[in-house]
Amino acid sequence: MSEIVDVTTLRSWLIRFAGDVEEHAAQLTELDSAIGDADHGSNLTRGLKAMVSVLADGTTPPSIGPMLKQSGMALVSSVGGASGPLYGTFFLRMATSAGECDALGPDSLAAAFRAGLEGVLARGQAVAGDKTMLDALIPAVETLEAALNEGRPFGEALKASADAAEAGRDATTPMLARKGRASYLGERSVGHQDPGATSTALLFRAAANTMIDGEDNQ
Amino acid sequence: MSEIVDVTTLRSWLIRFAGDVEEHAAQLTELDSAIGDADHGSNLTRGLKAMVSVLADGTTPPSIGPMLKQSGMALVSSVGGASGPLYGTFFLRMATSAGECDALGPDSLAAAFRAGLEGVLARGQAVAGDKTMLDALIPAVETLEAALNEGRPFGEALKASADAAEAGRDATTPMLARKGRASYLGERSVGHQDPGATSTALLFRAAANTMIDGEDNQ
Amino acid sequence: MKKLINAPADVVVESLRGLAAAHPGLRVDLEHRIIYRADAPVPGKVALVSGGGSGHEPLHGGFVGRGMLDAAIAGEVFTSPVPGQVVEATRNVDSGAGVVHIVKNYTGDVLNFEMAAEIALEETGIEVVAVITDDDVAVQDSLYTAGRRGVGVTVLAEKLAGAAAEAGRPLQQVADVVRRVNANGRSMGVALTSGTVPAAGRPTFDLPEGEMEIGVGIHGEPGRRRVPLAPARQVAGLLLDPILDDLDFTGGDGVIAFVNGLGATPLIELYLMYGEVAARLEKAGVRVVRSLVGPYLTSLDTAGCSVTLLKVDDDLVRLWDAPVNTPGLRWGV
Amino acid sequence: MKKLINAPADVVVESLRGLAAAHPGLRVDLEHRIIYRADAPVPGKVALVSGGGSGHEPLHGGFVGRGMLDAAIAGEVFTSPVPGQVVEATRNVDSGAGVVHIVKNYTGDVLNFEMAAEIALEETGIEVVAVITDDDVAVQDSLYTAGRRGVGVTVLAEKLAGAAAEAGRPLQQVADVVRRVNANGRSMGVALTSGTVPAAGRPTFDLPEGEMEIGVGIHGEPGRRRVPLAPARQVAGLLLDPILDDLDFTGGDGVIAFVNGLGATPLIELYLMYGEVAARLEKAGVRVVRSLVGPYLTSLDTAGCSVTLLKVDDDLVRLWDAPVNTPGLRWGV
Ligand SMILES: Nc1ncnc2c1ncn2[C@@H]1O[C@H](COP(=O)(O)OP(=O)(O)O)[C@@H](O)[C@H]1O
Ligand SMILES: Nc1ncnc2c1ncn2[C@@H]1O[C@H](COP(=O)(O)OP(=O)(O)O)[C@@H](O)[C@H]1O
Ligand SMILES: [Mg+2]
Ligand SMILES: [Mg+2]
Ligand SMILES: [Mg+2]
Ligand SMILES: [Mg+2]
Repeated sequence: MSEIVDVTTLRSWLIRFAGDVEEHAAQLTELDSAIGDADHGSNLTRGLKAMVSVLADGTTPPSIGPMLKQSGMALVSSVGGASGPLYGTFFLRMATSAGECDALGPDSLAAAFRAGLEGVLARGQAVAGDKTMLDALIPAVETLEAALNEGRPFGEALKASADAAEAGRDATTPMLARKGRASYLGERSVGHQDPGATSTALLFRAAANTMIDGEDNQ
Repeated sequence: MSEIVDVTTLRSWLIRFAGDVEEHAAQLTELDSAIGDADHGSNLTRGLKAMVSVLADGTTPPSIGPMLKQSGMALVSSVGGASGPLYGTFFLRMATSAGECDALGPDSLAAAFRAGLEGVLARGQAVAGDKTMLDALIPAVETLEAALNEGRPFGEALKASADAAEAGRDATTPMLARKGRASYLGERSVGHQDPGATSTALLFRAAANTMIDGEDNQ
Repeated sequence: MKKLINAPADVVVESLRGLAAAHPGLRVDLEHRIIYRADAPVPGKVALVSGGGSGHEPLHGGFVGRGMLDAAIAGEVFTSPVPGQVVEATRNVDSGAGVVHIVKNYTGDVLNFEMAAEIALEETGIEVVAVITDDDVAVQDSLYTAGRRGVGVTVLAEKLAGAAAEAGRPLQQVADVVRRVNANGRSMGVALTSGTVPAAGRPTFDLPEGEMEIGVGIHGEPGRRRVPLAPARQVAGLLLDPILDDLDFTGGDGVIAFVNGLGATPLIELYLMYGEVAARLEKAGVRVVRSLVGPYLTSLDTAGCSVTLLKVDDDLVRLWDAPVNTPGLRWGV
Repeated sequence: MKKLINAPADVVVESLRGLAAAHPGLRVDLEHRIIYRADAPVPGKVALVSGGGSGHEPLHGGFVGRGMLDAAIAGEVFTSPVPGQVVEATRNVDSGAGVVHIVKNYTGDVLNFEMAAEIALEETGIEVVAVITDDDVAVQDSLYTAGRRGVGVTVLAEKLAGAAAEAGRPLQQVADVVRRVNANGRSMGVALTSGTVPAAGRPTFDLPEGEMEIGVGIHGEPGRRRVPLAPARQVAGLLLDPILDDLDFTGGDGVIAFVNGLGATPLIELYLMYGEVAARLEKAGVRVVRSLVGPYLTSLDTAGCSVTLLKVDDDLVRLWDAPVNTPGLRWGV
């Protein structure tokens, strides 16, 4: 398998993510209705549709940074909820990290994810354990970094990262929410899986599914 | 039996009417809820309570006109619905007709009723057949006058008058309301007995029951 | 019943107590349930008095103040005040220039105000001119019936006649403004839910989830007909068409368009309805020169709205724009 | 769901269309869903911008005009606007004197306004100072949580900072007024019923006949606890006690007391509640110097109310009394 992620692959990743979210929109909204305001599924679906239509139109720039920037701006400009600026910032910071290049190696991709994560931390002022998307995002990024550091193959590292995101997602259930709308529930937020962590797990599963050769469209 | 109605008897009549209305308050309100605003029972009960407390307090004037005037004013000052000014006017006009006297003979009583009726007609601008209290009031007064004209005994005439009021009350059921709140219902008012005619029938039955010797408290 | 109240019997007085506390510029007589502008009687000015059953707030108590009413009389919920209250208010606002009573056409209100005017004249010699408003096209009008109900036009009449009185016009001219407004104004309402009279404790009528009552009154009186719930665009037609059929509102100097909330319908919907009404009027060739949108004549917690159109001339537009300073309507001051 | 609307997706734009039609003195950009005062940017004046999810009308669009906001941005129902809208509004109201953003403390609003301020600075060099309101004592405040929600104080802050801007105060001083108001204001609300989001079609939460939710937010967020329905007198205590526990409102120059309707509660009840609040404050030794009663910050068709207290000094009272001319608040003009 190739260890290089080019523009086309990244594009596939984003489009795959959009499709997966649309498929899980009802579940995401259902989770948000338990501890939020029942719109995470529709918020993301709306935003990702806007993103996909930017990616799909002929003017998509050929290099990675600008493409991710357009994607992030599309989200920011169409969601309106908390998740819009957060996911938007994630892609915008990835864009800055990647810059005007045509392909990313594993370490550059991990660095871009790390930059995205730092952006979400800075934007949302939440920390691990607050029962937010960070509880999937942080383990996903850290696991990818660790696996690459240990010299494991790229494909394996991506899968480990997606697994970690899903484990992190599951771990949000017993947490008490301290950020976002769910925090108003206090104790009553315990026992529900966080919708944002759920969508973030989809993002990393989509990465594993699209960035590993021959695994697209599985 | 005596053919003279003195202040005490008239007072008994009014108090008996108040008691009968209170007893039938639920029915009156029920009738009003079908074609009006569900308050005829409580309106009259409130007003007649005020009237009775005026009649009961030591300052009740000894002569008929002033007593009826106080009674009418008590109603006018405490009801607030359509029935307050109408019943109030009835007693106020009776008061003017009776004047400062201590007892009324049959013809004077009939004249007082007639004055009261004219007052209600003038005040409410309704006519027979409009499905209002007039549909009990008009036959009651006309029957009394006719019976006395025919020389029938006072007691018999009073009973005929009360019977006529009740027949008039029953006759309101098939009528289409043209006055008061019931008129907004148009066709839908047909098939319901008028609450005001129902209370007016109580008024004339109370007269028969109190003005005929030995028939009080039956 | 879900209401922010204490005992149902105390609702009117306790609400007036709050009104008094919130508006030190008003004088509120809790015993007689009368709201006065603090400076009444205003020397030389014709006084304006209105009132009726409670449950329609801000009408009438919220419309007391400079440029509108001198006094408002509050009856029990949906029950006309008694003549004694009206006489008391009339006596306390008359400056010698006479008093106009604005009375909504309901038998109870008409009769009680009528007796009050008679008593006021007899006992005090105060000259009272009563004008009745009856603008609700939902009710078939006829010489032989109680006639149309007085609804939305009453708000406009109180504002316009109030301005006329403030401008120093004499008694008959102020009364004439009310008559002109009533003659040139028409209304129609729709209820999506029934309000609940506190003393009754349950909704006045049942209105199933998918239905609405077109042509409803402001006391839960039945309307012209019950129809399936419809989009706002269609509702605008159901309310406007009978109004436009009843009086020609095209041409002339235009109209004041008034979309009124019945109590439980929030502003976001009222503005949306106003948008539909305005669009429909434009199509019908009716020119809107002024507008009013909000809950000004409510029916307790009824969800729904009414639409009122008033044909105006230059004089009425000037009176509309004149300063008014009341809790419920305020501008130019 | 019983609402005067067309398609749920069109509610916000169609309501704005009605607002535009009813208030020719405003300029409404339907594409960006921004309501502007017609004369913005006002030369030399600091501009005030606020916004948030729709469903709270008259907040914020109804508070645009002289002496209050220069622009209001409308998001979808209960959904924050996006940065692009905020940037557009900011750009169009800035006269060079800078722009204050008043943002209610909800994560979505805070993040979207924050990004907008960054973009505005970067793209246009406009100086933006954002101030967040977070006055809802129902939510336990903490450095580590999303913190208190911004509710009733926002209305008062928009009025008071609007007056400060109108008076020519510079950017930081206008922002300081918002900060002072937020620091000295506290709110608490109660819902008797749940509102219905048009797109959802059914009430956000179930509230059985005999119960109410104390400490509820303005989007149907849960409150501190669900308790049996209680008389208004007790409800006043349930709302006021946590406010008075949180901040000392006695002494000083007194308070502005604000009883706000949540959308489906009519004025007769709001005034009754105000009477209870005023009585309780008097007992507690809190002096009310100004008041506001009405539905100013609603939550769609929620039945219920909120109470806001604001400690004021002479300066704030003067700013309160200063002229304001908006659809939702108007005096002195
Ligand atoms: N401060 C924050 N930092 C990180 N993530 C957050 C924060 N606040 C909320 N979130 C995430 O956003 C998700 C909710 O997104 P969404 O429902 O789209 O927005 P909103 O809460 O505005 O309706 C939550 O499940 C949570 O994961
Ligand atoms: N114009 C009228 N003339 C005579 N009686 C009338 C008139 N209008 C109404 N009524 C009577 O009044 C009764 C209703 O009285 P009530 O319910 O106490 O007053 P309201 O209609 O104000 O609630 C009706 O049943 C009818 O008999
Ligand atoms: Mg959400
Ligand atoms: Mg949301
Ligand atoms: Mg009745
Ligand atoms: Mg009645």
